Amino acid sequence: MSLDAVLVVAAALFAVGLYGALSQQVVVMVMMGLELMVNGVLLAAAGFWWFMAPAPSGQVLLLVVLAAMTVEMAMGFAVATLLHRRRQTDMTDMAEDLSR
Amino acid sequence: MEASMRMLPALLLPEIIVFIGALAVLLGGSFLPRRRQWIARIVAALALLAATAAAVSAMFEPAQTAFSGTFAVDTATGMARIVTAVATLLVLGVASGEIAASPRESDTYALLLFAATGVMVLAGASDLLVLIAGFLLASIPLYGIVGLAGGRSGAEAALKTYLMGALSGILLMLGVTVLYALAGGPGYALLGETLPDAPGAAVGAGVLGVLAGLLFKAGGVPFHFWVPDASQGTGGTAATFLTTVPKVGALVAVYRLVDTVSTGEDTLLFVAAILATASMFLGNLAAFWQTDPRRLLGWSTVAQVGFLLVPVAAAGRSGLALPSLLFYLAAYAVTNVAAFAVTAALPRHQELAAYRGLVRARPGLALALLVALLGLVGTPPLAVFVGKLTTATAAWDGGYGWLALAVMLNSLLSLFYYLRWFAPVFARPHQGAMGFPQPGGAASWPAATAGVAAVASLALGLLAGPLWAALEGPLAM
Amino acid sequence: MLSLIVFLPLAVAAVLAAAPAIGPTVGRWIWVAVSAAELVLVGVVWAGYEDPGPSGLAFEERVPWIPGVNSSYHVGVDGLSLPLLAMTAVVFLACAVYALRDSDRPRVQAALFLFLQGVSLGLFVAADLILFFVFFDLSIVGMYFVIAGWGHGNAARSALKFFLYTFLGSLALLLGFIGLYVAAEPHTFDIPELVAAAPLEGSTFTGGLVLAAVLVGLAVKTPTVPFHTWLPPAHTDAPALGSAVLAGVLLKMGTYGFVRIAMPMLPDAWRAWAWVIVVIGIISVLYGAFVALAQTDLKRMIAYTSVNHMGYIVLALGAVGLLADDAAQARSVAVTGAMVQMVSHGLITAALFLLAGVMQDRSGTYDMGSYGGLAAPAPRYAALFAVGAFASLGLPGFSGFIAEFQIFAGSIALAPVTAVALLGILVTAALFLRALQRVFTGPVEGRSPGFADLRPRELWSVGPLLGLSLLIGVLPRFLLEVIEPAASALATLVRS
Amino acid sequence: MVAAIVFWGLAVVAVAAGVAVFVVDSMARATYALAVSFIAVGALIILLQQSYLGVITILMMVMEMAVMAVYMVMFMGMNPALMPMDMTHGKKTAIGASTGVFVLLASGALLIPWPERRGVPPEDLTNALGLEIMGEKMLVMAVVGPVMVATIVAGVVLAAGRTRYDRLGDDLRRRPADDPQPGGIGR
Amino acid sequence: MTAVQAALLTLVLLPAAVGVLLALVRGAERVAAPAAVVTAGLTTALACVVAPARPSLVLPFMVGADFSLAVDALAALVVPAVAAVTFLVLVFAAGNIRESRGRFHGLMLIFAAAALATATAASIPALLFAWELMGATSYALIGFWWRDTDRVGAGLTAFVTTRTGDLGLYVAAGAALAGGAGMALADLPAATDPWRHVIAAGILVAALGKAAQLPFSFWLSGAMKGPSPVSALLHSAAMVAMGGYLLLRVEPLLAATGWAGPVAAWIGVVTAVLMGAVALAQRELKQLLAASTVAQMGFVVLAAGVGSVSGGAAHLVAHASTKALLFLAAGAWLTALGTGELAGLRGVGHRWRVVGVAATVGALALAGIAPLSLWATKDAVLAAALVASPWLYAAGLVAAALSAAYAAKVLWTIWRRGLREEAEEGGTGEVGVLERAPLVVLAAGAAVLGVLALPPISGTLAGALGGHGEAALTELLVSAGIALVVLLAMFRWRAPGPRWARQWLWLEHTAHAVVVRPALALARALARFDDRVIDRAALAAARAVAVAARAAAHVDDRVLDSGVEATAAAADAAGRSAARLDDAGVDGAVEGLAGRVRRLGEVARRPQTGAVHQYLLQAVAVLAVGVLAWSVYAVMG
Repeated sequence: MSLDAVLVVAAALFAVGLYGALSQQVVVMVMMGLELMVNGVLLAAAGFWWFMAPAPSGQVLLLVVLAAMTVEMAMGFAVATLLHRRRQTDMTDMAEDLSR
Repeated sequence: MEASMRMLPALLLPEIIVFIGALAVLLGGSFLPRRRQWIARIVAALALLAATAAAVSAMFEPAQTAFSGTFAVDTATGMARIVTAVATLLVLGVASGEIAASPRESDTYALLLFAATGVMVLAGASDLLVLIAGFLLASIPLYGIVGLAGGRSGAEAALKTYLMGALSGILLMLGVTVLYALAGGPGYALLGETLPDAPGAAVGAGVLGVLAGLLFKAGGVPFHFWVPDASQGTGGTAATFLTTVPKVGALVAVYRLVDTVSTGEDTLLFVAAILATASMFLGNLAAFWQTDPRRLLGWSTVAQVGFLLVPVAAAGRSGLALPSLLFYLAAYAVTNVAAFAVTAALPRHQELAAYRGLVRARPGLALALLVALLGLVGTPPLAVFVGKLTTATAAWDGGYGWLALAVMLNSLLSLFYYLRWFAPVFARPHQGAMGFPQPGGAASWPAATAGVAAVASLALGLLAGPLWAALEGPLAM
Repeated sequence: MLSLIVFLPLAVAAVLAAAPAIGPTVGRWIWVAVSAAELVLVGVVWAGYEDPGPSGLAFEERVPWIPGVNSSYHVGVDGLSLPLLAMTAVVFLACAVYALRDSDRPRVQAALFLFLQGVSLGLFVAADLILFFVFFDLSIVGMYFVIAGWGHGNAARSALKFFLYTFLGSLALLLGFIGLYVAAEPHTFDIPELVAAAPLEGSTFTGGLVLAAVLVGLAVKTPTVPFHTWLPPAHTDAPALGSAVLAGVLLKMGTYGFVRIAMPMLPDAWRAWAWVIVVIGIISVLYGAFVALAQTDLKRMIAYTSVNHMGYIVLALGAVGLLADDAAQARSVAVTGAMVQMVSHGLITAALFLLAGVMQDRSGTYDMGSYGGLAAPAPRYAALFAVGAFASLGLPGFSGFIAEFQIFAGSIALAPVTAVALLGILVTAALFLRALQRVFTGPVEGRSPGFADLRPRELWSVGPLLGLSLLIGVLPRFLLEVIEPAASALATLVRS
Repeated sequence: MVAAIVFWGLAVVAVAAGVAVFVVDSMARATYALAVSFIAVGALIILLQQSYLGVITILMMVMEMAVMAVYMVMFMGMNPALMPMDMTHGKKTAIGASTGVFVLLASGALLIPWPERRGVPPEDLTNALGLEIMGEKMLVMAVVGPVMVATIVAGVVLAAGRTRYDRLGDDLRRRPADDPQPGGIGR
Repeated sequence: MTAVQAALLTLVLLPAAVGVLLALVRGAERVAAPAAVVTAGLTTALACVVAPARPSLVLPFMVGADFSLAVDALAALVVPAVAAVTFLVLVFAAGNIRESRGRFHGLMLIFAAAALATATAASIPALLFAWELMGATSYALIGFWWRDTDRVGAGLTAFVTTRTGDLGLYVAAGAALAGGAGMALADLPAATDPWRHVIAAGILVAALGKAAQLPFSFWLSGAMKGPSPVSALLHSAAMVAMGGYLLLRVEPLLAATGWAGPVAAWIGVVTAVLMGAVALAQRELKQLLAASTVAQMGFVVLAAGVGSVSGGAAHLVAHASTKALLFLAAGAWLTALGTGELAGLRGVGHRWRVVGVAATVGALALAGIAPLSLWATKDAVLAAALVASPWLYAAGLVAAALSAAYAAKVLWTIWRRGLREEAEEGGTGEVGVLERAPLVVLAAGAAVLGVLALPPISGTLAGALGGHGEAALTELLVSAGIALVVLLAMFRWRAPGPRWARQWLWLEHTAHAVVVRPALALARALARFDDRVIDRAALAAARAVAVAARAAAHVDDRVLDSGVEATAAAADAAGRSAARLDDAGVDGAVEGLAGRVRRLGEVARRPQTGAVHQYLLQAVAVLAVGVLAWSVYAVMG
């Protein structure tokens, strides 16, 4: 276990999440992708904290990231609901009226 | 050191006032009958006025930091607070016509105030963690504001805003994580000390990640995509707000970050210059053939972010950089509000061509629009002119002469599409064209707001001198 | 005093624009009254003017504006600006008189023209680059509305082209100003201070770039070839008053910028690029003249002669920067000639455009082929037009001769090759005479029958302009005495 | 050695579960896969000596996934267990982009000469965290509070189609409230 | 200002002022003729006053370029002549001109004033001022009957052609300024080299243009379309004569350069010969006289070239009288008979005896018959020419013979029997007393003014002006003999009419072919160029930018495109819509620079596909590229 290893795993999680965010049509699935990206960030933050700067503020960072993830997801559900209510869809591809 | 360790919560008085105002509007609003929600509006306005007063009085204090150096209270923060509060106040003016007595009126005001609080926090943050928190506080209510209005397209706008925001928030956190690791802590003072010795590539990744989040808030390239869509899709109030207020905090934050990180190394300045150029060109060119006035304005704000990023490229190199940024922010805010307010006053006119002959039916509104658009072009002596002049000067002074050239070139490009809008306004109306609503009624609030903002835009330009004197102060670290 | 001159029309314009209650007749007369008052005020300034010495300013006023960038509301006059100030006042008064019968939104028109008058006068008294730019840009905006609002033909398009093109120029100019500001130590936008500081002295490259930016900006406004293409459509589609002001006053802003900004502040670069400027001047002269010769539309023709006439100015000012030993007098003569040409062209071209407006007024076309023998139904019109044409082609007895004689005497003394441009005055003569022949002589045909002769208001607007040109042509001393000291100071500055 | 084995094991689980999110053919399974991935990461965080945060992560994510599952059943109007799905777009580009980003990040992680560790971890991590929150980083948490409030407000107003005026009338005096599904305390 | 200086100023200003008044004030028709005559009379008197007093006057004008007027010996001789001829011509015109009298007399007075100013000008600005004014007035006078387009066209030709020469004066002014000797005409020889040569060349060209010497001669042919009094004044004392006069005035300068004198001399003598032939070929009286004027002026130019100022001045004055006489006579017949064709003038001498006799005196003088004036004056010039070069002298003799020949042609016509009884349509059939009286005076002048070139006056004149005192007796006899022989020979064997010279050597055709038509073609080409090229050059630049942008976008697509198809479709649609816009020219207002940038606008909008996942993709891609670039930069340094 080393910093490099942790970071590579984090990068993999991040990349997988990015794939999901880019490829999924259903809003909730996109959100899952984003969550995976946050997952990667979390892991990276934890790795950085332990291997490079084990100060208390690093733990606060983790906490903030967790909180951010939570609130963003909450908003995601709300937006998905809104979309569903107003447009009867849960897919991003069904919301492409505004362009150019 | 001792001073910076203290909490000094009183220094955050404006933020606290706005937040408490938001809570008051939220809770009080739930007891108000639908048609008497104007009371909530008044409460919100009072909170903003009080915050403005507090911010102004704080401007007379020397620059200092609060909460152990995590929040800077200096000229930049002060000016950002004032602009945020005043611009939000003007947005309330627009809202008074558009969403008065709608079921979500008071909720919207509460969200506006929450977001304004977040913008202020963003502007003053001198700690990466506070920056994240401020980003969230500024973003999350914004999704609500965008989604509340606009029906079908409003939902789409909210979705796009949300997804862009979530992604950029993640990138922001990634960047913060990297920078934290490199510096060993999230405080700006620490960043400034340690980053110059850190591996350049890692610093780059971190800084660009943080910039990604801030650019989303500012609506700059490459995180601008949501801006035109949201401006067009949502309601007038929300469009006015989202193109005006978040930029204030975001750009001050960008400046703070760049100023902190770029000591002794100018890659970041160059990046800022590139981003500025990209925003200017993309925003202006894309605005060329828009037919929806609000979408056009949305693109124009993308371009304006480019102009606003110009002084960032001169951070630390020119004494003009910070004052010109702050001045431009103030000028931009009032001018942009004026333009959006005109569209809010004519909600049914969603084509540029529909504005034909406006000057005969509504000369006042036409004049306000003219001032706003000429202002955005940068015609003297309107305020944005002074902003453009000083930012371009700062860029040149800071060693980026070509950026000044880009500013001029883009002003020319922008003239073209603004002309596409206001040329019909002054032309003879076609037979059988859609008429214009008579003055009065609900739409008189946005019209009046447009007038006030236009006058403010002119006054800011003419009275640039005294204001400028107030802007020349160092950043607190 | 100068502030009063600048802000009186602006204030009245604001009142006129804001008060729909003011009737059309009252509006028109207010316009005339204010323009007359302006002329009187300028007359008072002229009477009280004493030469302030090299790079000094008379009637100086200064109030800080944006102290952060050392920009202030700074105004003053000297021998370079006073004649233009007076010319502007005269041209605008003539326009006001000419418009006494116009019925198309007279109140707004009056407001717009008073606004334009204010900014034009303001530009000529500005002693701060930013203030200069403010007025420069506002003149474009004002003129845009004049063309778009009162023009005919394809006015919207011409106005758009005008706006975009000249705005491009103004931005280039602003870029140059910023360059000057950045280069000056301490940083400032104040014109006298910049002249004293002579920034970019010795730095050929940056100096050249800044000069290029300033030159492009001014060249568009002047306009010189190849930046002139906005001019013909703008003139063709503009109303008579708009053309008169555009050609009479607004074009001078470009050449005035040369003598006020480019030459004194960047003498090094000016010298280095003098040949280019001379060549551009020569090309403008010849090109403008030849293209004018081929026109069939009277107004377009006059527009192109503006390119030609303004080319003389560029030519003379360029020649001043050329290397020639011990030719101080020739330099001074060339600058003086250029200044006189600005005044002269303002008066004469304004008169010609007003006269062309009569044509549009009566029969709706400027096409020269549509007329013939016009001197028969409209002898006064013919006479006045002939006088204007001869004045414009530089006949002695009119101001144009005083200008062109000095321009050529000075330029040829400095650079004999400029004699090539003499061809311009020949072609100009030919084209004006051809136009006279086509329109006014021969059998009465086309739209000429029934063409009403000049009305008093037209006579009294055009007549004084040509009269002044005649006065300057015969008794030039009163004008030259104001210009010469400043011109020789400038000439010394450029090549000390 | 044991730590390394555990680490790699968890890492493989985390990433594999992450991949599974987008491979499985129903949303419900995707949700479970995501939960697994998070639990693995939480465990990794514990492995990195931050037990408190690791536990929090696991708890929160499990909760969140539960919410997500419920949510899908309630709002998406589809049977999550049975619905086979391939609702993707631009798959190839997405794979390219994410691969590129992975290469970029991983090579950064491997190639960048990360600085030496600065300082040592405090004795009692959780205590230090608490002190930090109540001390130097108080403002962060002070702002996160309003963020929560704002989230609740914004989330509710977006998600709820009906407003208090729909329930209680324009003057808020209608009693009982007009709810599609009456209920609540005291009703 | 002394009284004489005032008189000098009045001499110039009086006719000018009265002229302007007459021309501009409506209702001056009735008083115009008397007022003009009185003014001219006063002017003549003033001329006689200032001639002996020799005043000079310097008015400040421009820096280094004063407006100076002076009466020196040369001017003292010429100014009264100009004034007197003007007076006489105006008297004639009072009887001859019957329409638009205000305009006519006004312009004539201005013309005369300009000529007087030219004659008295002592500095280049003053000279140029008067010089150009003279040209412009000549335009107005030649085109006096403006309803006939060709007359106006002739005026145009005259003005433009002479102005071509005038450009020389502008050059001379510049050179004088550079030459350091100031702009006073008398100081010009002191200018430094090479400026002195430039000045001389400039003045030479200007003078040749006005004097209608080769190759400018053709304008004078068209100038005949003006009223006869105009021709009389223009040819005799005013414009054309002033060309020769200027060369006499700057003779020291010509001499100082070394080359200008011979050039002038040769141009003069060649003109005299060729234009003599042209005159001989003409079939219309006024055309003949016009060519003769050019030829005679050739002698004056020759005089200036060989330094015989006194001879040239004498010839100028004598010629003024002679030619005014002949033109007035021609004008009288033209008015009376409505034709100027020689064929139509057969025997007019019999019908109007006074006119006929006076014209005969003039024609004989023109022929160089002793002892009439031109015989002596011409020989004074030729004597100097002989000193310079025998070839010049020989050519001069040929020219003299030719003048005798065409004079004979005139005489033969007017005294030949067989006048048609009826005047042609348009003729008045009568010659009034006002028209006859001046002829008598002028005839006297033509007869006796030769004394100026004969001892003892010639000596005095040569002393004052410079030049050779007198011609040798043999030379006088030779030329008198030649004139007589030619005259008689012509009577005996009808005058030949060389066909090649009838069209004025095709000078005007040549000028049209070589100068005018190419100039107009150039003008049209440039105008087309202006409309089609310059106006769009800026657009081309913009288009280049657009192409670059499209190329960039193309690369962009490759790198980050999620849907190549979508982009291609978008590009296609954009291109089609742009093309549609182009074709239909819908958005007309939007052409110009901006019109081409629209493509850029389309390109800029392409990324905004509306699909949010593509937004995310692009944002991430740009960021990734940014990070990569930064890293590379950081590693590379």
